[in-house]
Amino acid sequence: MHLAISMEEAVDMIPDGARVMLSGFMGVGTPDGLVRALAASGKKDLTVLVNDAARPHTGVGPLVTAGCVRKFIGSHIGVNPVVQEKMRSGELEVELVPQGTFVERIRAGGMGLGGILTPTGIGTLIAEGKDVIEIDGKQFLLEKPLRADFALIAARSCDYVGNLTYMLSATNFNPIMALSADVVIAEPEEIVPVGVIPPDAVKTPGILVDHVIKRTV
Amino acid sequence: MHLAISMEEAVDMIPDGARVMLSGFMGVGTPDGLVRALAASGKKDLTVLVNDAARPHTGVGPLVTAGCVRKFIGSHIGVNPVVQEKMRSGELEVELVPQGTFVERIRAGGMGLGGILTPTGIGTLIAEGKDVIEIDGKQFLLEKPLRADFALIAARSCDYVGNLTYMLSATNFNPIMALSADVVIAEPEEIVPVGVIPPDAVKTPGILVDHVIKRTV
Amino acid sequence: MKDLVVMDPKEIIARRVSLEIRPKTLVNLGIGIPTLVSDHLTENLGVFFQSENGVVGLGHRPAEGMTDRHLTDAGGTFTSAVPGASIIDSAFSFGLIRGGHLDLTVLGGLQVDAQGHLANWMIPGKFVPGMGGAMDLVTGAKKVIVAMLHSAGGVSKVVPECTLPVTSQRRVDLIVTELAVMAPLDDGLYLLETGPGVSVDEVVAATDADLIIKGDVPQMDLSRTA
Amino acid sequence: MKDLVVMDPKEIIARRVSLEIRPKTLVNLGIGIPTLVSDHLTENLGVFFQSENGVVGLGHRPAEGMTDRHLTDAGGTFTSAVPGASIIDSAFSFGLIRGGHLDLTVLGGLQVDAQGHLANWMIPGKFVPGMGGAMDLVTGAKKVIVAMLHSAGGVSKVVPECTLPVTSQRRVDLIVTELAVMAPLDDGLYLLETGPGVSVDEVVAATDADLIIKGDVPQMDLSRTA
Repeated sequence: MHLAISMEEAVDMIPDGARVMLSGFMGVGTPDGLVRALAASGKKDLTVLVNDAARPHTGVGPLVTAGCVRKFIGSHIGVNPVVQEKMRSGELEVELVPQGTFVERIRAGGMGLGGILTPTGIGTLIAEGKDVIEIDGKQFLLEKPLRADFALIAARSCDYVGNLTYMLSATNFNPIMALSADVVIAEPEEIVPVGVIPPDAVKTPGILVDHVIKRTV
Repeated sequence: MHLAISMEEAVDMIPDGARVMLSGFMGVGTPDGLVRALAASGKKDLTVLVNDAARPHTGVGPLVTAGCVRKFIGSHIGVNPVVQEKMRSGELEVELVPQGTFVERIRAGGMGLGGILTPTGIGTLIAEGKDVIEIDGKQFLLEKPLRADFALIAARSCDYVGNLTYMLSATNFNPIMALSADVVIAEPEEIVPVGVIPPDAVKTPGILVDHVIKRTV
Repeated sequence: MKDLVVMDPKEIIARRVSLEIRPKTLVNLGIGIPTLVSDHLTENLGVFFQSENGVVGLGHRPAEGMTDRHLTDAGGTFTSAVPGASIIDSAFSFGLIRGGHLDLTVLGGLQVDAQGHLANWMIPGKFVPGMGGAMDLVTGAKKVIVAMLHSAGGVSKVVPECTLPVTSQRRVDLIVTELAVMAPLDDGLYLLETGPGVSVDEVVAATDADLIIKGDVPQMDLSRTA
Repeated sequence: MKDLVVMDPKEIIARRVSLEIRPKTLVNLGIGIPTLVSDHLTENLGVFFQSENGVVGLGHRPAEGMTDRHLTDAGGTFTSAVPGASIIDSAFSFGLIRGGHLDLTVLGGLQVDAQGHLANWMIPGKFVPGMGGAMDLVTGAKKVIVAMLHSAGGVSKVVPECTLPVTSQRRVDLIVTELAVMAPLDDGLYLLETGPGVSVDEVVAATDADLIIKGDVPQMDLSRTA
């Protein structure tokens, strides 16, 4: 863990073309400050890994709307017409992954597993070009791990060791994505002194977190 | 979740020859009451899945000492001379599994995955007879899921919905084993009213727990 | 429970599906018609509703002024948590789904065919919402019910064979529309019940797939409770 | 820091290993000699010690009367937690280990060979303790140090090729005994340092494996701090 950094310092770390994981589910549990700052910075050609495209002004939406995203990897884009439009025009590449496969592949990427073996997707378009492995008479799809250069994490509380807690359904992909990127940047709602978060309440150990965004108020 | 049951009712559910997961790490986080009751009941031919053999009087020890166990599946038996002796005499079959592989196979068994792909064990005795799968130039061992008939879980707190919390290093295998057995029986240190455990503090949702052991005092 | 007299087709479907919910089970309700199902449930069944985003124990929609942006359902809508609710992360949530811990999932559909295949995640060349959690839900849940209107734009959504990309190779267990309750079995699609006031002939006329009809087919009994 | 004058062989090893610990890293210390390493650490390096059973941020052994049966290390011994410690389950703990999040592991050994293979989990026909977490640790940690006595019963534990079953195909990074610091590289086992007051000839005589010796080999400098 390093010291808390400003939003600008965080944005400066992320180059054009970076592969960025973004937590959240329909924009809930997404680090909105980082998304807004990235969108405002005019980054180009990002690949974003995020569960859903949310709406044009929530979740990853602002990044896509601002034209920062070249490729979207996730499970659902049904309620973001901007994403639908950019996909049709060819401006945005979309790779759809079943949600359970998506999160488990990210976990595998962070936990040193060679891939996952899932029944999900067998016999569908998703299985095309992928290995099917039979284990004890049942078929499983071999899906490869997913990792990113950066994971942008929305936390409820954070201490100066980098320990994170999440709140209710804003948890979702955050603890998993915090495992699987070269650089993990957390945007907490509050930073508390070390020792305030009980060990059993920590959802992401600080040793996984590289940077924490300073609160401006 | 059903109503809380007595230790005797729990023991009566488990037949001779059953396959039983038992949590704990060197006896810490093991449901000691259930182990003692099972040992006293004179069960025969159990297969136990437990990280380590602990010592003769801790963890799974009393069950082995009492002669209830036919087969031990776990990662470490180095400090239990009774287990060493019964293994040499042929009374106890021992299957050793690397600890990280052990817990991940159990998780796979509970989470519907066909197996795990791990680098651990490649090039060692553990790999014998197992498939090696090459993914992007790296080799991984295909290890199959582990499940059991019963998982015996040691919890800190439990409510009448079956939600469980654990405390510090007594957590270890408990939340994972609670995923992967046909019948999950929890032995909590306390049972609290529903609603007392905050949703974010629950480590095992009650929907995974079949029975809870009544406290006698 | 809602009043039957004013029930529109979607409410008929939701009410009929609600009768399939067993006590003390874990249930996932998809977006759209499936979401309506919980409103038709008799109280105190001890059912826990899960949403993909990690809530086990979804409650009713909270009153205005009692919402919190950290507590939402799989549609991103404000929700509440019942006493005894718990929160799990997305990997755990889909572990429950994939691992056979989910007793029932109710999903909407674009098409279902006579083999019980569901298609509900894309219309090639037209609209690609994505599968979200649907592929995992249909593959992993112990029981899968498709809850959808019988047709769209006058075209039957119950077809001989899906022309849209399927969601899973797994056969769904029950299909509930405002006109019929149907079950795909080894030898074809059985018509089990017709909608309130709907005749067997009307169902057959409205359905592209062949229906197997054995004996008298009852009408849905929406007055009973689960 | 302990006093060098009274250091026994195990303390020499522990002290030398402690110099390898970098600030702000995650470190796992095995049972036995490796456990001694943390006592030799300079304060405030911001290092977090992990134990396989799920403690991130192990502290010193608590005083009598301040122990709790819910807080133990990988040997099952009472421990304490530093401020900022966290608890993870066993799957998460080994995910950290396997996934490359662990900067350093220090393990004991029965044998290490010139190729850097470690054997530390069984002596066929004699004693089978099991591998515990060792196979995952050696395979997954960014850096692996073997900390062991140079010989057992007068027999060198540093051998040309392991005769005992190996723990991993991964080459360990450093071998520290009371007589030597050695590093296995592509072309063989390099002697980097000798123990305090130990000559190169003495190390060579005590070692079954061939050692590559380039230039002057320094003695361990145990007075410096990491």
